[in-house]
Amino acid sequence: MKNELLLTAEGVTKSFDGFKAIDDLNFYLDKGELRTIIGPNGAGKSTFLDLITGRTRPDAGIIEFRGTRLTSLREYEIYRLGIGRKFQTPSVYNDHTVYENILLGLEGPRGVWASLFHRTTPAQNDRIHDVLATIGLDAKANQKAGLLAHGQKQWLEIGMLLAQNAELLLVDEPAAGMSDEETEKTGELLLRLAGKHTILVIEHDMVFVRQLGSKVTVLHQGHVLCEGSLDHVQNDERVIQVYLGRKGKAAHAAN
Amino acid sequence: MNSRISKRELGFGLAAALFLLAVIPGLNAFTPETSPFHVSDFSINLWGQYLCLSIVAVSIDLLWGYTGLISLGQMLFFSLGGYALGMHLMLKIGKLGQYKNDLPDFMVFLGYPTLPTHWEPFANFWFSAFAVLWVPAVVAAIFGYLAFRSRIRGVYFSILTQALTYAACLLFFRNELTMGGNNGFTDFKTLLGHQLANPATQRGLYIASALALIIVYALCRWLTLTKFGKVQRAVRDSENRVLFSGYAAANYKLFVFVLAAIISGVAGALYVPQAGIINPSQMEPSKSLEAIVWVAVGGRGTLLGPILGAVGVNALKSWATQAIPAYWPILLGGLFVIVVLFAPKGIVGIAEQIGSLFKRQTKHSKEVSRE
Amino acid sequence: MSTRAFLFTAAISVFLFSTRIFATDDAEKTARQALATAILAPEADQAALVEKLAATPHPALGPTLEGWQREQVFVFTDEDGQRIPFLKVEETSTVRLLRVDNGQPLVNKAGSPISFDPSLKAVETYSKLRRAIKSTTDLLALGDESPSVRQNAVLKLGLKQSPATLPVLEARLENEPDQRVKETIWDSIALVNLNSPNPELKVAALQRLGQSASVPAKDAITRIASDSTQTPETLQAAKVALKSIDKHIFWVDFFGTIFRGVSLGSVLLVVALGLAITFGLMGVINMAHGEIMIVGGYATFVVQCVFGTGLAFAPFGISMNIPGFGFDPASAIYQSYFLVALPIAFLSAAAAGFLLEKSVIQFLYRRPLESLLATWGASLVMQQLFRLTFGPANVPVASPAWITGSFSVEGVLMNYNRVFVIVFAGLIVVGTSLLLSKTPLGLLIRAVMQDRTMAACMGVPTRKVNTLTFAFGSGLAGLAGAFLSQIGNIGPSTGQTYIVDAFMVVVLGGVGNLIGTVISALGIGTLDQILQTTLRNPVIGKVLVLVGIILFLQWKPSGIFSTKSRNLEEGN
Amino acid sequence: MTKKSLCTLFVSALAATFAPTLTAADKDTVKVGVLHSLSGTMAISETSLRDVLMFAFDEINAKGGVLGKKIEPVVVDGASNWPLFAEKAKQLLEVDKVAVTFGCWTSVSRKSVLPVFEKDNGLLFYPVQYEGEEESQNVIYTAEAVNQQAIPAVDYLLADGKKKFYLIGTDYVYPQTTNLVLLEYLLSKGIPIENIGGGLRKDAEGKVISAGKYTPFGHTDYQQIVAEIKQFAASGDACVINTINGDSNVPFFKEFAASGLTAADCPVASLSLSEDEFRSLPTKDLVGHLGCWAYFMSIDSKQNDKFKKDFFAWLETSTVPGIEKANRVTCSPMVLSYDGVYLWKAAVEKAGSFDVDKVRKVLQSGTITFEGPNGLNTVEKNNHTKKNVYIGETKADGQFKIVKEFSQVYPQPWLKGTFGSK
Repeated sequence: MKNELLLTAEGVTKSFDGFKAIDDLNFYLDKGELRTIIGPNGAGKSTFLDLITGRTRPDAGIIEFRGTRLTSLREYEIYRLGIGRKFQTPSVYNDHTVYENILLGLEGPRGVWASLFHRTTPAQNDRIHDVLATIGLDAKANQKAGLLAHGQKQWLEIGMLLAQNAELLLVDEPAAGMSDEETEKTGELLLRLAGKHTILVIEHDMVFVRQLGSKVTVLHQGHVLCEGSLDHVQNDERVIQVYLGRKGKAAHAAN
Repeated sequence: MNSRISKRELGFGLAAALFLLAVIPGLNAFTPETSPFHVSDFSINLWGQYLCLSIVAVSIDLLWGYTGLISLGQMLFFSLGGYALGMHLMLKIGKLGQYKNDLPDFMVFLGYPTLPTHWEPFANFWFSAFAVLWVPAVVAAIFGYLAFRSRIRGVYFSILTQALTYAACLLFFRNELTMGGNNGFTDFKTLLGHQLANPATQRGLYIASALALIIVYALCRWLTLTKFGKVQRAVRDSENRVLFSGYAAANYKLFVFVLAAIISGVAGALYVPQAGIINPSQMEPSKSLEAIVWVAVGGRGTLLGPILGAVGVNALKSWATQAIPAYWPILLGGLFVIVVLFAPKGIVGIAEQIGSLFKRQTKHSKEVSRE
Repeated sequence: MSTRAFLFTAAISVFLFSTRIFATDDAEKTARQALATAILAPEADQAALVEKLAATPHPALGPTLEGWQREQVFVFTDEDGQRIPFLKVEETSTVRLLRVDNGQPLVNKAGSPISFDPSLKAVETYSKLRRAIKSTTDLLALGDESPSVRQNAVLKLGLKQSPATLPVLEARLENEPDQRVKETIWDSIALVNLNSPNPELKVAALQRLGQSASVPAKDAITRIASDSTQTPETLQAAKVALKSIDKHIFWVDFFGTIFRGVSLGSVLLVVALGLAITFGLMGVINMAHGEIMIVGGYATFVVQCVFGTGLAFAPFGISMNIPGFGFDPASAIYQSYFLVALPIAFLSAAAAGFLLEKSVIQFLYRRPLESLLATWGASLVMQQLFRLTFGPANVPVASPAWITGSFSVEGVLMNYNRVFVIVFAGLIVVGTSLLLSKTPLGLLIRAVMQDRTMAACMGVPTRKVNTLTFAFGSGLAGLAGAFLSQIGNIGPSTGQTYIVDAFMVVVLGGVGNLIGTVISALGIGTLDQILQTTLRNPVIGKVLVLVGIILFLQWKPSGIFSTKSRNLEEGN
Repeated sequence: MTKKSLCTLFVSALAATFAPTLTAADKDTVKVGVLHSLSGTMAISETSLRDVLMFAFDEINAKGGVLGKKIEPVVVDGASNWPLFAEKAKQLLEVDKVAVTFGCWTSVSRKSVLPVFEKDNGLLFYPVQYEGEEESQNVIYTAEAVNQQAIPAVDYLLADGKKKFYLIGTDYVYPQTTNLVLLEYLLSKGIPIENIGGGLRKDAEGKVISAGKYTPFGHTDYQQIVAEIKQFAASGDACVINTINGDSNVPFFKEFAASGLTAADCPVASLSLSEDEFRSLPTKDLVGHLGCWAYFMSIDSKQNDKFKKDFFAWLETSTVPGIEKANRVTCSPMVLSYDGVYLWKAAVEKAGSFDVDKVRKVLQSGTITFEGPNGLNTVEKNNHTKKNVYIGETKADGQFKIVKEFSQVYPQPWLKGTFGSK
């Protein structure tokens, strides 16, 4: 396995009012990899994404993306490096149409002046429809996003990341609140994208994790507890201990 | 808001523009006073002022309705624009003032022997006209930069804009600022060589105000069509998503804030020669809040709403302060509470609802008849 | 001036050796009768007659002379048409009427005391007469029981800088038991000696005044320092003395400014505390906070009227009359009206807050910007309701005697009402934080404020808690209103004066944090006063404070004490 | 569809604005404008002037009116809003076409309506003490000019042996100008500049151009300023010339009294406080402090007694909406308003016409007089009135005890630069 490292986090620590949400975290992600992070509530999963995307700043440690330090950049600067994020609760523009949502996500200049004199080229238009087709929302292009079903909003948000052509996709609980069928479709979507993009998924749903079949990192108390294939981590003593009584049942049920 | 301009919209827009620009002033100039269609000089002047206030309302809506920023200090920029032109008007009074002195009267009675240096360039009309644009813009840019950079948003932004206008109001009330103190500027005589007392000048100012409103309306309408307009509304609805989509939301907000300030400044500059006075009470926080009422009542997030609101509420005010002065504040306050609680989209929203209800019904009846 | 001074000196130098000499009945009687004559005399002669009294000053005249100045001397015409001047003495629960000519209570023929007739008009005074009275009482004050009164009187004599007063001062010095008064006498002697032809005496006087850092002497010394005909030694000594006085003034100003800053800060704190609850804890931007405060102010006004003669008002043209208890304004029970007003102010403002919450705010908890706008509308309505109820004019609320006046520590003047507000603010802060941390209600409030949804899931009656919290914050605002009535008048738009400042305090202090509110209120108050002294202008200081706050928020966007939260998402 | 509603609104609102022009004036009445703030911050003071004007109109109408025509008052509300004053003035002159207007209180409201009156050649009677430095052909100033108020007050204090003057006021044009004139006057009377307290304003070259301490409207924190006055007055013979406006006087006097300063040590001469303001001031803190006006309620004269009696009787039965009936007093601005109505009536009757030019010509002839509650008023050539000036000391019951009368003081609106300083 001699892959290029895309994202590295070393010695990252972050605390809120004395509570260490992230504690000396070391994490490495290869280019093109699909990775899943699991962990109990409060393990620091979302905080970790916040740290990568510049929403909060670490107290100590280094996070690098393709060798660029992220820790002093602002959200939109980090985005422009090619890191896209999907939030836990779907975050789309409810008052815009589905088409416009994708248009806003589309890669290209992001400045004020550029946006004033922007004209959508036929190529861009095609690209938007491509993305809409990929996420299965082509038929709803002119509908307001606020009227979409929960699962469709999740896909739309993923679609916005696709339009951006982000190198690294950070996907926070994509299956939350979805029906089984929708969850499976989401999994398929992510698997299709894997390879073209590097994807980091945070997930609770073990069925879904299993569907993804990727390498799994277990976070606990802001620290990496163990890494490896799903089977490997599920048999790890420490993981069982952490999940015992909480997710233990779910984890075993998935077996 | 439609993303394309339909022929119908264009038609109505042109008709309204023609009405404001040609019909009303025409009725003023070319019909005899006894004619039932005559528009009096008094009305022209009053409507000119209403149109200026409408421009402020549009600028507030640009911030509130389209970007989600409530500025409680928009009248500050209006006043700054007014003061910038007012300085020119003061200097043009020349020896026609009470003191028959080249200095503005208030400087004479405050004991200033000579014109302060920063006043001198305002003798030039074009310098003043340009200052109408850049003074509000610079103040807005500095404040906006600081506020948006440190992510002051929501109610915090509102409260700080209120503090800003309050501070400016206190400053301008001071006579030592050499801006006329509490009295402000008044007793204007001429503008570009035209007598302000002349009805033709007032008519000209009315037309300028109407033209400014039409241009501002068109500009804002165009903005809503651009990608900028989309980002702007995206900032309103989900600022985080915008940030994580790579847009520097602060820059967008700053741009809108400065643009709104310039628009308000222009409105102020047009208002002052028509009202005949500018003084710091225009900067009092309550004045800006009143302007927000116009937008809320008319309907935010639409461009027509604020204009209807500004004209409607002010016409109501002219009537109510005459007919039921003791109940006017209750009426205004009550109206505001009710609109905020029950009609967040204002008059336009209600009209749309009624319209869509009507449409649905006709559609329904058509379907029924088809069966 | 000097002839008059001579006249005084003659009489007083004797008198001052001991007041006992005059304590005979005869002397008192003569003096009293002379005063009675003066009171009954035609206006034109009164001043001269009072000045004559100075020749036979008698301490027994003091209360009457002072009463005359305060318009407490009246003339009673008895059955025989004889006019008898008397002094009205208001004591805590009674009013005594004392005859001027003999000091005995005013009685009718049958010997029973006469009650005061309110239609009587006080014997009038005018400034020339008042000055004559004043100089007589000043002399009497030299022999007063209270050291501070003597001190004042001695100083005034010294400021005349007339050599004729020297014997009087020296005589007083010999009899003076109090060290501080003695010091002042030395100062006064030195003041007189500043005009001495003897340069050595002059230099010594300058040294003395420099040492004691006498502020009243500053003008006199400045005159010497700028007089080039003086000897170089004198000029030098004057310079040194001035420096020392200026230094003293600097420190007095410094500590005075701190005190005034803390007192202003306390006013801000009292005003902002209610807001800290409603805005800070609940996130409700209540633009009607000022008006709710004024509800407390009006409540205080009404209570005061009820303790007095009652109140007639006409809301919406309906005449209403609240009868009063008719307590005497000088009585202790009337003076305690403020203590009764405090809880009533709290409750009435809380009730107003309750109504506001139920009618407007409860629909807007998730729409903070809208709550800002709707409450502003409510504030307009409330202002006009005040106007229609209590009239457009501001209403005056008299301060009870126990919080008027002042005392001085090393030259730093402290007003009782300012001290009161500091103590008052302290008590409210402690009370509020105890309520929040120690009571079940406080627990519920904190729970709801931290996570409304979660608290609701846990069975907390969130709507009830919201209402109660808002009412509590409003009640605190009512207390602030009660206090503001002691500083100025209460009017429909008084609340507006404070609203921007109050928001600034809360925003700067950090939302949801009482300690932050305290620190930011005191900080803003002190900074404001410091800027006011250094810039000698009350407005620029205020503007700079506002600009300072905006800049400070650059550095700490969430205020001095930010409650750190994992979830930075607001709104959205 | 929304565009259509815009058009309808415009048209209907326009129609509303035409409406007044279509109603013809009644032939037997003469329209007279009343332009005061009946709402907003100034309503407290100005409503009383509206009341006294309505009283004067009723009084005149009961006796047959002016030139056989009944006065028909057109009352408009300036709402303490200065641009609105100009708008309302325009309405009075252009829509209602009134023969004369009585109104304005603050200088800024007067300045705001002045261009309107000059443009439309209207006539305004202005009744409130003001800073002078103005002489419009369209305004008759029944008010006290600076030499009819501040200067007599200072003369009185100088005669009283005062040597140090502290100047404090609200930051607007009246205090600023008055203090500027007083600075020149005091210097001309040999008061050294260091004995003038409150602060000096200097121009770029360091030359003193004005003096005084100024606080904004509605200021409530006078701690620092009173501490300064206390130090200023420590060496005796000091006084304060107070031009603070309105309710800010309450915190000022409360602080002043609390600091131990008394009228005997350091009297305060207040130029903006009349009996009307005393109704809401802690008068016990003001006892002995001075006032200076062209009229005091306590003036003992037949005219004044009748005026007070009739006015209070009129109040009892008045049907003016929202009028305050309890605890009313009379004061100088009210009486000067009242005088103005009668001066106008006298001028109209002499001119035999309501025409502004003719009435003005008569007024400026110097022959129009009125013996009012305050004594004799004469309109002089400079559009100001000659009248008596009184100095009074405040009493605990909110009345003034008159201590000095300056008889028939000629009005001099232009004072700045007229005193050669020594």
